[in-house]
Amino acid sequence: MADAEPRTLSPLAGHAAPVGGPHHAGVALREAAGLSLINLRGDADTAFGGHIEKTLGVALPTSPNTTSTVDGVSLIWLGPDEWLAVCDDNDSAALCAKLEDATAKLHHAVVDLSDNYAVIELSGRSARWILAKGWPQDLHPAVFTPGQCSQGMLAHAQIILHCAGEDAFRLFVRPSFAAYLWDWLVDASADVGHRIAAG
Amino acid sequence: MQLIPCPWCGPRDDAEFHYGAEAHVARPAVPSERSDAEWEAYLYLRRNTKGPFAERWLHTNGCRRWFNVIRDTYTHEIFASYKPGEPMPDIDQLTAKKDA
Amino acid sequence: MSRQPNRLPSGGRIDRAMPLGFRFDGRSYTGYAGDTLASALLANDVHLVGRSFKYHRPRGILGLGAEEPNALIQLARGNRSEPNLRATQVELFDGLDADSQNRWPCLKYDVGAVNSALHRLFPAGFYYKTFMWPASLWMTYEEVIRNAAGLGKAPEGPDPDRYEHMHAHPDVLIVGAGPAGLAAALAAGRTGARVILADEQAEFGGSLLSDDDVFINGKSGRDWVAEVVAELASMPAVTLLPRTCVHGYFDHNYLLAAERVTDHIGAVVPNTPRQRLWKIRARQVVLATGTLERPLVFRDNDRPGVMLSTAARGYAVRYGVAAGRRPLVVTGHDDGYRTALAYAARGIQLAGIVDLRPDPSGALVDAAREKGIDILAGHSVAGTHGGHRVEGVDVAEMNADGTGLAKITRRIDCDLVAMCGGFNPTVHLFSQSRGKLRWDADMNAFVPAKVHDTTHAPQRSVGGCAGVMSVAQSIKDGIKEGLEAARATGSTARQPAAPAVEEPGIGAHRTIWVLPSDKPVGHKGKHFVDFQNDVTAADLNLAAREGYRSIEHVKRYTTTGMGTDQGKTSNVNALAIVAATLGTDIPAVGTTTFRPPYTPTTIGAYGGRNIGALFDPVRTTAVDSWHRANGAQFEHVGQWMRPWYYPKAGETMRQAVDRECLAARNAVGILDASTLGKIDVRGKDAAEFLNRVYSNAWMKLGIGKCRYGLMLNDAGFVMDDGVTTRLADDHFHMTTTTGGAAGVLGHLEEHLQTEWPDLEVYLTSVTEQWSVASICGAKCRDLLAALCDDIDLSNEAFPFMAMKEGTVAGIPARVYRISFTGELSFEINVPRRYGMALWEVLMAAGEKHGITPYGTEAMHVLRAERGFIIVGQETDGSVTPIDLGMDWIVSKQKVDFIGKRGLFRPDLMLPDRKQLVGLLTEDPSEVLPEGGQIVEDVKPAPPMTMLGHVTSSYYSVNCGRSIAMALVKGGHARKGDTLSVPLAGKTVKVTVTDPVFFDLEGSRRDG
Amino acid sequence: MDASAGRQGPTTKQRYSIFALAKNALSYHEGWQQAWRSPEPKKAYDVIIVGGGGHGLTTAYYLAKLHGVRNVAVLEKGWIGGGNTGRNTTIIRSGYLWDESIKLYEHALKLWEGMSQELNFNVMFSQRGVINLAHSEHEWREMRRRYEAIRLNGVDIALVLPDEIKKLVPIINIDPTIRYPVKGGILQQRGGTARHDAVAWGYARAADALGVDIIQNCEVTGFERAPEGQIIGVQTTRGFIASNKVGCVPAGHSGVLAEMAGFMLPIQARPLQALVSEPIKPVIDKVVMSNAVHMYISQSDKGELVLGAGTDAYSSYAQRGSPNHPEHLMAATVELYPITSRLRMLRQWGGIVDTCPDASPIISKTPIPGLYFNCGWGTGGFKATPGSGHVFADLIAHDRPNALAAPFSLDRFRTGYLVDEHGAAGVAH
Repeated sequence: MADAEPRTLSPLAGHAAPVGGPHHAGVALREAAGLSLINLRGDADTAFGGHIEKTLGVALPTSPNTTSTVDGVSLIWLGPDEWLAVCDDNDSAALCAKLEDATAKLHHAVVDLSDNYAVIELSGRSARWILAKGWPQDLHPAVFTPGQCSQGMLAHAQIILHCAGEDAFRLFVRPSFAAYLWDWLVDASADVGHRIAAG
Repeated sequence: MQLIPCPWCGPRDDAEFHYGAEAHVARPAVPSERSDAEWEAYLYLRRNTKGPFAERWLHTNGCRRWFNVIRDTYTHEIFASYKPGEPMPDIDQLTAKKDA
Repeated sequence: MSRQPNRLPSGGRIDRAMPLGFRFDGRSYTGYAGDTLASALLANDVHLVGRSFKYHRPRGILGLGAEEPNALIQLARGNRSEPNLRATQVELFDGLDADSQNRWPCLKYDVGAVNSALHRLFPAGFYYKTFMWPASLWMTYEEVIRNAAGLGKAPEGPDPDRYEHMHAHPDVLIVGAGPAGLAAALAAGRTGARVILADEQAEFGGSLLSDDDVFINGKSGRDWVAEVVAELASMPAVTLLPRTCVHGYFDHNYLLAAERVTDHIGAVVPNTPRQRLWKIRARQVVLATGTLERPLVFRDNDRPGVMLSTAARGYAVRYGVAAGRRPLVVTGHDDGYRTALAYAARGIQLAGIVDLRPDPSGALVDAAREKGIDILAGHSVAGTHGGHRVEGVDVAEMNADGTGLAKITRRIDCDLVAMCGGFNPTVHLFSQSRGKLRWDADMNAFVPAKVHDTTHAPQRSVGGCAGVMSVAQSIKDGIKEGLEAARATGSTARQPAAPAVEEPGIGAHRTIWVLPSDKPVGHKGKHFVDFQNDVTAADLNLAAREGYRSIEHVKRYTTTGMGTDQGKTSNVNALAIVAATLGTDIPAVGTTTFRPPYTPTTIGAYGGRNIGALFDPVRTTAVDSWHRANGAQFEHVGQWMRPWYYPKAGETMRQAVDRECLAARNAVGILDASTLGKIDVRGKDAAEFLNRVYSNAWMKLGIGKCRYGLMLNDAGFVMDDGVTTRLADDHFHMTTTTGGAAGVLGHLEEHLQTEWPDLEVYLTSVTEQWSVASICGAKCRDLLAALCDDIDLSNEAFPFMAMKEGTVAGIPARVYRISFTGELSFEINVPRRYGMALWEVLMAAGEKHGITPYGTEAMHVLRAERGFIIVGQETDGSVTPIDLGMDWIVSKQKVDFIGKRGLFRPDLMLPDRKQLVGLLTEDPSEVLPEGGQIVEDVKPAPPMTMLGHVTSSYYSVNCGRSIAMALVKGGHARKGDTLSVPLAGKTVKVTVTDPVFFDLEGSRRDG
Repeated sequence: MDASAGRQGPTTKQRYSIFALAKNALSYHEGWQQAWRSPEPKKAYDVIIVGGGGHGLTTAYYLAKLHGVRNVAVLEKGWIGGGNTGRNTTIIRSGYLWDESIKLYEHALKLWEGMSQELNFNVMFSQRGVINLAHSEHEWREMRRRYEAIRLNGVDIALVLPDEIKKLVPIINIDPTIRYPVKGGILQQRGGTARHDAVAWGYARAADALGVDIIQNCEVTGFERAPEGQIIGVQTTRGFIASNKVGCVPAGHSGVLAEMAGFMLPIQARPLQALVSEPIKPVIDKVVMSNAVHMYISQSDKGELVLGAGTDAYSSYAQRGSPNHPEHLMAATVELYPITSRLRMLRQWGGIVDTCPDASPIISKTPIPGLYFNCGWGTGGFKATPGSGHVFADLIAHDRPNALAAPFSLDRFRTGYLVDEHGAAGVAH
């Protein structure tokens, strides 16, 4: 029997290193570990949305490729009946249970995917520039604005891209692609320089 | 690179999609009652229209939804995009409006 | 240091304060910043720069830019060497080192020139008529042909440079920064629209850089360019891309452009790509790609020193280089006079102007006369003299219709022939976008007629590429169309005023496609049409005569237009000559298709960073670093990297796999099974859904119970398999094969969304949520028991094909009692973050039980010992469950499931289909090669009738012998038979058996 | 010239040879005959072949040569050889997986071996050898299966390991640590390339000499049938032409023609793209194909590297594809052949290929008596050219498939006996 709390490793543990880099770097990279990520399926035309909002305190975004965020909880639109809840709180099991309870009476799926994604935060004045090296969709600041999200291929990795701020992005990627994506981002930063922030 | 209009996500590069060939080919309700020739038709026989064509696309790298598109397979003009379950628009009407 | 004998004392857009040293064919020269290699060579009086493809004729510089067919050079050496670059496009840098190509031993004395002497034997298409006898010698002939062809040389090793990609989404993309493009950019830019202005040249300005007789708002054209560029550069929404060739125009306004970022520097700039491939999705496109001048076709028009008129002018005006000291202009067009006047203005005496027109008139003609230039009206050039440089031409007055000479020829000495055969709008991109062209009989050229798709690919052509030859009109049109393009994207602004332009007026021109001479075409000398590929007017005539009538046939038969210039100077001349031979008009012969790229584009630029480590992602599991640290050899399975086996020091693969296989049965084996696909199936119809997608029954599966399922496609063939577990009444956890995961999810979603939208089922991929350690073997229950106190692991409480939730070493886990080895086995699923911790704790706790990590190879052996199939190995898309002997998993009760109807097609019910059996070799140590073919009758030599093939074959240490699985025609009825596997060099006899070799009763799964 | 060409009957062709070249040189090459006539269509023919590509022209040639059917017209809507014949990457091999395919393609390969001499037209068939690479254990296993199947069919094939491959193809990267390392391959030395246009021209010239009318710029717009269903002719842009036997060989457009005739085919029309580099001095002697990275490469006699990949995944008749395909192809090329990075793409193009669900062709009678189809060759049609025409001529002449053609009849989609060649077709369809 192990008495100590079992060791956990984030998808990029040991890879998102070394922390540091020049301050004038065009971008900063960071692995955001320990978030609760919960996939939600349901019919937005029913009471589903209301239940989710009551539970999470965030309205379900129904416009494609938008998100809503309140106090550390974001809901990311993934499809007409699919969302990803992203919470800073790392007790995903408890959150899932609450969501299950709230939606129990409706056709729904609440699936804990906290380990099914690696999350990379990319920020800095050159963030859009280096993303545009591999992202075919329009990243112009007037077009892809804070609060928007989109899914697609960044180079050879399928990601969810969440514009979290003017020059700040969250990239959600399957853990098995995370090392590739990280390496790609570092490589793409060659001309602007990068800095790695602590996870 | 064509822009395929996903009814939800809007126009995106065709590379984001998976192609599903002819639209509105339903799987027979009671397959055991279908003859070998009918089953062959369901499995393999598809229209190959050169011109405006109702076809299926899947937004693989986006919202993962199947939908239908009226696209000219020769000119690559796109006339309509609609969700599964919605009726097929009148192709003649669509293309006529364009010509007018 | 040389002294640049042809450099004019002043003028040109070169920086005389910045001399640059360079080498050509080993000799050192000096040029200036702002030169191209071509202008610098001409400044140094180097006219002979290459040899032609077929005849190895001496060739000089014909053009000024992308159209150049002759002056192809090899730049640099070693891994940075680059063949076939046009000297006219290579910007000079200090230390540039270039060589001529396609000559041996040297440019001046080229042995290949013997071809020129034998030229009569090499008409168009001569290959097709000879080298056929004896047949056995063709490969020898071909070797000679191959070595003779090919222009420059590939670099010697991998490219040390970096290439990048960039996506852009401008409102308006403007291609070409001549007067029309600049005006369009200015108009669009002032609206605030997002604008990209790209030009293939280093400097914006287009023709205005080469003309000294155009004045805009009272200033020189070049000053206007500078002003416009400065204003554009100040606009934040405008991106200026010089040195960027927009070379591909694809569907829906998707264009590709290649930016040469550092090529002109000639040195490596750290962290900077050498080239950048722009992928541009533009809402509106304005094409302002200008024109390309046509050469004239006359006898021996290929001597070094014979040059396009605008090129000769460009060298003088833009680069301050006299391309000749005694130039002769040959023209049917007023524009040729501008070249003559440009040289005259620089104090160079003209040898004369040969004008095809009998009665030239107009301001330019008057100006030339004023300068005292000799004008030979209604004359033809009947031939040229010279060797490595043109020395003179024969001229004579033509008859009235220009088909023959009216008088005998006389010679005029000259060292430069500047020829102007008119202008072709550069319609390449327009045509690539599938726009329709129209033959303009006034201009004698193809011009844009109809945009292909104004809804999805709205575009406009302005300036020269639209057939507009005047600068004033080009700027006017540029402003109008640039503004309209921007407005179409929603920007609003007023139209800027057009500037006042003074430029020479251009009168009517005369086009003669082949200048007449004293002998018929083909009888004396050569009238070159395609300079690079050595295609002459006689070759074109021959092709037409032999029945190659479509222009595509002519092109392919003669190779005209197939060189690295893709016919920029030759295509229209060739069309016209073929039309004349066939007695038809040019549009009837057709125009050839313009295909991307507009100019050759570096392959590495397309590769970008998607090479090497970034070529394709390698997917790894949470335990990957442990596998690496412990010496695993890996196998690629789809994109995944899976441990294949873990050799200890000195072990062969076979020894390692034997050790792993023994341990997995007799002690404890541990496998990283995380890569299996996992799908969460949720909803009240989940069981019904599974019932439809699997061949067996699912409605009655108990909660917490697992079931193996086979998934078929609707043709009846096996597509995937896996174990699915019921977590709740409306909730299942499905697993798929590693390679099939994405395909299965797609297959299921397709049916849910398009066939059965009424079913209440949601599917969510959870493949990577879970890290899976699969432990098996005699001691695995003891091992797990030591780490898990909240699950009763006894057979009674936790039977085979059940799942329990609990904790393992304090980690929340789902434990599945399922087995792919036939051994007692637990698959422990934990959230991925705990994957490594679980693995390490199992390894530590298992040490006393002899825990042994095993890889995919041992897994394959272990499952084969028990006769379990692997989809994709025992199946190949043509195999049914019945073929596999798995009738038991095909429900007879269910009315329908995906694949059921397919199974009842005639060929799927035949008794002698290929069926899965076991094979045992006579010699137990003999391991059949997988893929070995099975025959009944061994013949002394192939061909032999084959019954099937070995799908899996291993040495099984647990069985103490080799085992194999095979698909054999009518195999189920052949059990006990002896068949043969004929291999190269020997034949192995095998006995057909059941495909189960170990633990025949299946008792070991309960421990 | 045009007017007389229509009336002029087939003539004995001038022999092509070095001596003929020398002789004609004396008369400035003005004495060469037309390679084939441009006749006006007659009112009726014994057989009409729809489609003047390689397969259609060979069909007509073998009908005339082997079956005595000389009253044949080949109707081509554009110019002969202008479809996939002139747009492919010219690879020839017979190393497929299933016996049925190996036999058919080997039949073709044998015809290739004597083609230049038979036609008196040098098609530059160059048996420089074709290598198929395996890049994973799984692929290597599949390749060994193919190797054994090809070998036991009596067809030349050799297994080659990475260091042997490196010797044969010095520019290949066999570093075992790359993403798709070369695990091994199979070499068919008799495989190679040919000059694609010459195949169309050579067969056109030879068929013309046997009396076949090759009619260009003549598009079929409809099929005419007798009340009882039998085909009686075709409507064309140049009027009605009668025949009781019509063979359709319309690569790319087979689905369209079938619909015109009133039935559907198990076919999808897909763009297939290819590209060439600028010509360089010889760097690669073999043809090398790689399924895993979706690329194949050879070097033409002119020195161009010829690169191909799989089809685009959507239906199109536009003879163009998405630029992301060539992009991936070039990345793969740099990955496997690093010296190509600084070379430059000269030209890219697209064709339309008919793809079948099993990546095998259709050589078959149809629901309409007298109407025959030869299509569905996907990315592999060029290599089959002479064999395809040979067996199709036999089918049309006898109204029943011979043993080589029988497995490729339309019936298989109903009965379920598919000849699944996805693995061996070279690239993904």
